[in-house]
Amino acid sequence: MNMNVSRRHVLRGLSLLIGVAALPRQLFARATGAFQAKEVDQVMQQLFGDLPVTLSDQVILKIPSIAENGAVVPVTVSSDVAGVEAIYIVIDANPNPLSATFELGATSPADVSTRVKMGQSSMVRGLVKTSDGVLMAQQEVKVTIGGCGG
Amino acid sequence: MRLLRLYQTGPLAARVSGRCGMTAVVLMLVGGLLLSLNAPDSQAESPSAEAVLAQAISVYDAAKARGHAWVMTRDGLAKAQGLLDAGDAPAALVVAQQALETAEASLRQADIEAKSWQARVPK
Amino acid sequence: MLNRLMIMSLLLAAASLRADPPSDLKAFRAFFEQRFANIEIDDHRDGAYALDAAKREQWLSMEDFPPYEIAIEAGEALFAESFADGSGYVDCFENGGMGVKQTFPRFDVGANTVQTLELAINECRKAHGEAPLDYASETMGALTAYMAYTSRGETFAITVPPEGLAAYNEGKAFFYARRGQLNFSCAGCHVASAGGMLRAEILSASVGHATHWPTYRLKWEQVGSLHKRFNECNEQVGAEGLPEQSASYRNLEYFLSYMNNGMTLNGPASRK
Amino acid sequence: MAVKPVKMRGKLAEGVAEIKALMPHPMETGTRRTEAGELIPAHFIQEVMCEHNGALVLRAEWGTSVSKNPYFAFKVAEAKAGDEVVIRWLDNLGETSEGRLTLK
Repeated sequence: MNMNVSRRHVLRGLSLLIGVAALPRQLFARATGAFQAKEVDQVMQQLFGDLPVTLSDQVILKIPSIAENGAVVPVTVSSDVAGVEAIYIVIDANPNPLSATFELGATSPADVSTRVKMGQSSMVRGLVKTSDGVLMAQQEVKVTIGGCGG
Repeated sequence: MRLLRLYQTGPLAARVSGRCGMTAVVLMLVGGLLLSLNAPDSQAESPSAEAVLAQAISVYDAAKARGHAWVMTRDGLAKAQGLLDAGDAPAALVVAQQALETAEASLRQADIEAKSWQARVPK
Repeated sequence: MLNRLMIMSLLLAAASLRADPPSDLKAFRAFFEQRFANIEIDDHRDGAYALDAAKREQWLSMEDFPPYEIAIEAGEALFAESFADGSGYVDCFENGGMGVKQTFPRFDVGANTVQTLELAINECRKAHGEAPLDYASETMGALTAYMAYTSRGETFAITVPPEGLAAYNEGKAFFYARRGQLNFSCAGCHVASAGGMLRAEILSASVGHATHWPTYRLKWEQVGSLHKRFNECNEQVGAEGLPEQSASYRNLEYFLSYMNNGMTLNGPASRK
Repeated sequence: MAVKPVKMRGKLAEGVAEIKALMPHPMETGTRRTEAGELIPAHFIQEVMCEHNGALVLRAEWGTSVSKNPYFAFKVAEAKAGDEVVIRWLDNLGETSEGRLTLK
């Protein structure tokens, strides 16, 4: 794994050259380890240390309650709260719960969408990190096998 | 004397209900009843695996020609052939016998459906 | 009393005699209009997504930037490639192959068989000295996705000439006959139980089943043909699936497409 | 496998650009097997860099659970017609590709 970690530093070095003032420096190259974690609490520990994580309705997690297909589950995480630095998507029951991290520039609106894979029914979490803590929304998503054993 | 054998619907129904809803299981039981008890009561010692397999293949082909081949028969024939190739004739006979029975059931399905499909067309 | 019985039997006999394609279509559409009184027939071209709001919303978020878009682009490039002899697909189809998918499948009187778009593509290639494509290949999927895209908004215009009646009726018999170890028929789930549930699945109506092919199924993670779907569904009810473009499946597509006559094409589409 | 460009679409409204992207990529987790049973090696996009007129405005890191042909949508503030938005991805095998969009 270290081969591509060093490449990441090279790329980051490059991006530093092309004026990356928009992104706070200390957010870089921190999440790699969390992607290997197998348990949700390990992920949380790696990402946030002992920062408190509080459930909040200021974080909007848009994801279907029954997934049409576990291979392609549309998910959106957004928040209007001020000072959002990063957004995270965590899928508890996946082999590696941390699915994606999004580090935002100072002016970037906190609203990201993608499509994720879910091996089985699971709790899905959308987390938003601000300068004064971590807010979270969560929802149980069911993944069903096709009708006729499909 | 060949044992009278009622087609075991037990394992079949269990596998099916795992795959489909209750309606499927009920239908299956109805399907199971289609398999009339036709154990040929020939007095000769039990036929060889090769003979039963050959018969099963011919019935399977007849049903396939009418578009009514079953996955279970196809897989049973392959399994029986594999067991034969591996020299396990007794096991091959059991599997070939099952494949013959499902092949015969699929042929009966073809006969029944040839007459009954018209009734389902919306008028 | 006697003559009323006589009249009844005559009427019944007449009704069953008049089972020709147009009257089949009328009865087929009437069934679904009655079964889904608040849904326009044409809306069924979105399948189960016309029957359930939550599923539809999730589907629409997929259609936002649909996964089949990559296939359409690839298909456009493939369609433009010329054959070794300098000609191309444009020379095989009327209107250069643009906006023609709604006229397929057709009955090829000369070859006395049902000609689907996939068959016509391979016939075109063979006529120009090119090797035919594997029907299940991504190349065939991309080509038909592009041609379907150019037919979006057109309405199905399937015709059954007298010579094609036998093929139409074989497709019809296949559609209504029970098959496989589960003893299910296409009609059992998609006509009689249309709108009902099978485990976690909503059974979509057959009216609208032919309008949106080829289709990117999330399960396949690629664009696939209607025949691939026929094969998969047959296998799931324990019936041995047939190869793509086999005669039975072409006849079934012929009947099913005729039952979707007048509906708007909306292929390629994405499904679960 | 030829690396394909990122397909992008943008909608500009009151200074905020809604960017949508589709990145053709197999996104193999490394746990899938071929029909013959061989393990398909991991091949997935690890990093996505989004720039607005040259300035990095969003940097994403992805694990193996992002779907095949990833879809990614985000917003860019203080945007106006003529601005350029670039999306560049890097995968675990060192392949990279990008997409450029001029806002209208």
